[in-house]
Amino acid sequence: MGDFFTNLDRRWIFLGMGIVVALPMLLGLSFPEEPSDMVRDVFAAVDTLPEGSNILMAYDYDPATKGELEPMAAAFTRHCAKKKHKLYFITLWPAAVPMLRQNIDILESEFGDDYTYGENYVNLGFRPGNEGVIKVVVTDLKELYGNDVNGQDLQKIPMTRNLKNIQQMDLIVNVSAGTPGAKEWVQYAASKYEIKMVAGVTGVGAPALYPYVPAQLTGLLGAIKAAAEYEQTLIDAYPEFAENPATNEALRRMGPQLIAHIYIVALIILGNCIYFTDKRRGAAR
Amino acid sequence: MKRTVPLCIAALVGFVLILSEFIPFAQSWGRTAMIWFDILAAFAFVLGGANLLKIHLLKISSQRVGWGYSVITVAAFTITMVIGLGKFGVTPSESFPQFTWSGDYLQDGSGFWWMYQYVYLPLASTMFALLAFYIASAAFRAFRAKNTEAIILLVTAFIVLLGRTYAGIWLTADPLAWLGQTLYGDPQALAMFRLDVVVEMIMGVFNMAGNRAIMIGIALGIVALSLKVLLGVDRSYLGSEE
Amino acid sequence: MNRNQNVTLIVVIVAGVFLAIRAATGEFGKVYTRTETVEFTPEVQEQVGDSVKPWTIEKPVDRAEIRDAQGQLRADVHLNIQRTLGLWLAALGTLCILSFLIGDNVFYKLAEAVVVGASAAYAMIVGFWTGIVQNLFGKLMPGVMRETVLPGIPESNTAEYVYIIPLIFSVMMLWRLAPVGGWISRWPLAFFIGATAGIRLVEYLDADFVQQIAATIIPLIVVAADGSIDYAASLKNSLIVVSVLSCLVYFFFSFEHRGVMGVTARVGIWVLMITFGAGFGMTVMGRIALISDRFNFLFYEWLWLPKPG
Amino acid sequence: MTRSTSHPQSSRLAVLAVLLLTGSGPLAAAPPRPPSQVTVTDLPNDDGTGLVVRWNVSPDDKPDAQPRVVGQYDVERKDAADKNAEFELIGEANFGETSLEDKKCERGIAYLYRVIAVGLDKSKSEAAMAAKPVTGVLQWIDGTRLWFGLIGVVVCGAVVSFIRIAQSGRELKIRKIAGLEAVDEAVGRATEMGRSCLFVPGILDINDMQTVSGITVLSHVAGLAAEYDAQLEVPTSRSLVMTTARETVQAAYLKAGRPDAYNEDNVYYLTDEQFGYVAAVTGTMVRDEPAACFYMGAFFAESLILAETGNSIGAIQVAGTAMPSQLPFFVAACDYTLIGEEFFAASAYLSGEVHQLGSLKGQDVGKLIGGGLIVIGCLLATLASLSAEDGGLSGAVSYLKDHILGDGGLLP
Repeated sequence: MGDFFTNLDRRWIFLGMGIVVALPMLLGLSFPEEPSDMVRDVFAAVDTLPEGSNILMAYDYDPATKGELEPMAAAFTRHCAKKKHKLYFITLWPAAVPMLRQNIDILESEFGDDYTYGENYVNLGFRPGNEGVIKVVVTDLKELYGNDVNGQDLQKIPMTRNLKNIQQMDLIVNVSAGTPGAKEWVQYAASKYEIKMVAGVTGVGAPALYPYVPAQLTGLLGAIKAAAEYEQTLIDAYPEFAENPATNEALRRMGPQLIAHIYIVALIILGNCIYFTDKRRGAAR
Repeated sequence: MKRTVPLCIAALVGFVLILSEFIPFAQSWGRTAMIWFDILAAFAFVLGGANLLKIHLLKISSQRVGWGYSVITVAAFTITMVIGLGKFGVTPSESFPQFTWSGDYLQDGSGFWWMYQYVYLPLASTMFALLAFYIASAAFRAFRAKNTEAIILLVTAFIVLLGRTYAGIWLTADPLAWLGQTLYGDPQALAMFRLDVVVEMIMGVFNMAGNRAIMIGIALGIVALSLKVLLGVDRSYLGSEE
Repeated sequence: MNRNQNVTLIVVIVAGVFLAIRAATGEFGKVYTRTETVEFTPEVQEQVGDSVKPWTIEKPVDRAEIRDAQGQLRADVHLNIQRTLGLWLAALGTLCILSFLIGDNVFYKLAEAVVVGASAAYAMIVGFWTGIVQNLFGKLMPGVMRETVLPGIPESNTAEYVYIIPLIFSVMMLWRLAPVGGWISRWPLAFFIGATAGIRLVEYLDADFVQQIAATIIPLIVVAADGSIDYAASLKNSLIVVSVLSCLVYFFFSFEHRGVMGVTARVGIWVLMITFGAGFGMTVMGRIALISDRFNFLFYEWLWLPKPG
Repeated sequence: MTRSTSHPQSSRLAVLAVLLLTGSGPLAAAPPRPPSQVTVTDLPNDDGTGLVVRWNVSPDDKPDAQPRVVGQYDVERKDAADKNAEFELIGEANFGETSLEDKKCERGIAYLYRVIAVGLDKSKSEAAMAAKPVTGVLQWIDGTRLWFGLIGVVVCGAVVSFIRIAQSGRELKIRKIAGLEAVDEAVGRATEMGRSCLFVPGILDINDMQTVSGITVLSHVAGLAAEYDAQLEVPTSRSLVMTTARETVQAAYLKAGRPDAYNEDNVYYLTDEQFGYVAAVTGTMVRDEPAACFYMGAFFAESLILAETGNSIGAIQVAGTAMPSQLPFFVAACDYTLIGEEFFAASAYLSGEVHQLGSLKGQDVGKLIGGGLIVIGCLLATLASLSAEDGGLSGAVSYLKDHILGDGGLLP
């Protein structure tokens, strides 16, 4: 039993995996997306807010998960910017500081006319303390955030002058790769103070957050698929985004994704067939 | 001193924080405790770094197997630290041009940014990308439908894997519409069996329910554990020596 | 020569040939930037004076905008050596890590050693500038900080001496590294553990226990507005309630799984298996997205292959 | 504004009037009319630092007005006792909103508030003043949290009581855990085949609950191995875990009466690095081909690499972890898996430690309460949904959901 498995060099399987991802990518294989109800709910949460609402952009992800979450974060940023919301960027992950910058670059390069630093968006940056940070900023932001990333006093920035705490937010948009992240934002802020919140999370983290939807968490985007659907919804609602190739980053990745999923399913089925054939042969002997 | 004081500190701060949830007057105490907590958390990063340095320096000095790699680790650590502390390549903040040190430590184009962008980011993200390859090989060699439970698990996984891509729609949408049309005269009659719809059902009903039960269990576990820590029943965090 | 060496050799040759072809067919692996002068907007103009000269920063230029229609490098664009070196380092590092797939090797171990050191130092520096400098030093000695790294601190802020307590705790915590008296680090540790236990006890009980029960209280038979029974919603609600309860029974340790309890626990384990199946699928999906991202980097940022579509 | 401009001779005035009447947008220089009825009340259930300001919207603030006249409301306050105090802005509310919570008051100070409607062009209306100054009131107990506090006391009380009962020496029964039989069987089969057992205690340090539980299971496995005279290998990824594991295994061998069979070198430390560790462990697995592999502790992404290798050498694999993201892989690849709490329960069962057993029982009480509330709640909700009229049933359901399980306070 199992001879075949021990004998087959698994580097062949690795090579296969590399090919099924690389080829569709190089060939530009892509598929249409039909947004699910959950994605529509998340989209509506951002879209139905009146222009100029306060949104906390809590982006908690790092290089290890950027492949999954970067397109999602960018889609959220573009959508909020399109709706001219006031954006407060914040993170609980040290490695996410450059990720905030990346999203602010989107604001500056694509929405520069509508977005002035300090009036329409502010970068609060990172503070150590994990859920301890949420616990404080939800009642008193300036105890921990005396200044923004440029060292500017929050009291002197127009949009933060009268900001006492994040209960004043109309929505929390969280992109989360793990702990601390969406779960902690729900527990310590959204659920407790009844602040509306949507989250975009990794495939690994998504299933465990479903129990919070919809009472404690308005909606949830799980993995690259949901990001692609969100991008599609965004392009359908605002066709001008179709001209910007950066807007369909996740859509582009669904090509390799589909082929790779089929590859994995095929491997499991094939593996089981060989295993059970071997086993039967072993039993017959 | 060595055990009683820590037990008292833990109990005091823990109960103050619990009380601050029910007694408005204690709210500000709870907030102060959390602010101190956050400052300690910053020092935890320093402790983490220093610990790593200590372990690798010990490894180098005792010339244990693989000490050469420890030299690399120490070098990478030191270079990153010096560049970050010294704010190399950081220009002053635009609001305070007269203060040379006022710029953001992670400014685009600075030395620390360079270390992040070209060293930390590609290495860390590729490290995790390796997992996709391992999943492929495990798919072939490890995941066996050997009993009812495993069969349910794998079938659900297949449905999710296919239903969460266009394959789900492509495989089931048209056939089901045709079947619905033929059997009931309504192409939408069987739409609920479309893979993408089934996946939403699995995620929103069974997955949600299963995770909710797990969540309730974990919550009770955390409550019990926290209580034991605060009451001093569980002292494992104090270590076993002495 | 063993099999490992053969595989390595083949991979290296294929990669080398590919790189050579790529190099022969056009440029790649470079970073171009544009130099921009910073227009600073000082908060207090008088303090700045003439001694402060404007400085420049480098802005990356999109690949499509490097050259004009004639294929000539635009006048304001130039090759950025530092970032080009960085790009190559990043690409090599990526390949070093990927080489682990062929087998454990020196290059992988080198890259791993680098990432361990760099990531620890990175977190430490970020914690230092944000937590320690801004939230501790900024409160304890606002004057000194105002003159050096944090000029934004308002003049009205004075030293808050209560912050000496967390400072003492922090020193105690770092004392753990000292050869003697390491036990003192248990005090701040106890503070940390106690605070975590305190907030978790309340929030988990609220959000993950009470709120979850509240969310599960739903009618098993849903009556629509017109008085008819909504069968789909009723089925969904019933499935949710039965699933949650049966899983709870599975995780109930006071009774043996016999009779009704046994059957219910059996249903519970099936629901859990569906849950895990969903988790399995979603995890696989997530992992694959990570390779797409790395290939994206190698193909388009480094090798400058043409982007389809 | 009246139609007083109907003087035929003044055409310029007429044009102006038309502009004023039709163009209420940017052309209209007139500021919006002020809001009315500004009232200030204490914010309930706080520490006396919060007040709620309410007002009626300005007559110019109409939801369908295009373009909008009122952009926002500025809420200002001053210390009523201080003669020289000026009004200062404390918050802004969007158009259409009628209240604002000011949580930045000082306890004991009476504040006077006013609300100003601000046009889109930043023009300000006259200020609408509150009738009288108001002081925040400190509440000693947060009334909205009473039911929640009660639930907390019951759950915590159950845990403490069961720990006390266990300490008093009464035996607490825990159901048989099927996974433990699988452990016994696996060790037995390894002995039959004359091959070794491998035990991996996770990759976290000894301060993690799961590692501790893993070590408890290790003690059991070591006892069996000593009894059957099977060889047991324990590679660890933390030096402290190695130390603890050595003590545990040695004690188990001693208890089984086979101290001579204990070999310290079989419990060893490899490396802290996740992938380095897993590479070394799988190397050992391929070389030694253990017949039984146990993975008990906290695992991350390495779980599937371990399970895959174990499968390829045909070993019996038993896993136990509370890592939700790794459970699917263990369940799919191993012969038996202790899932989450089951793993902790197994550890409590094996160790017999009073506080582990006691809290397990206490948690069971919590689950019983939760399950009971769900059953009662769902029955009530179903009956309420079937009985058409709004009677006592729906009242009971909403009391259960909004008061007992919500923040509605004690009184309905």
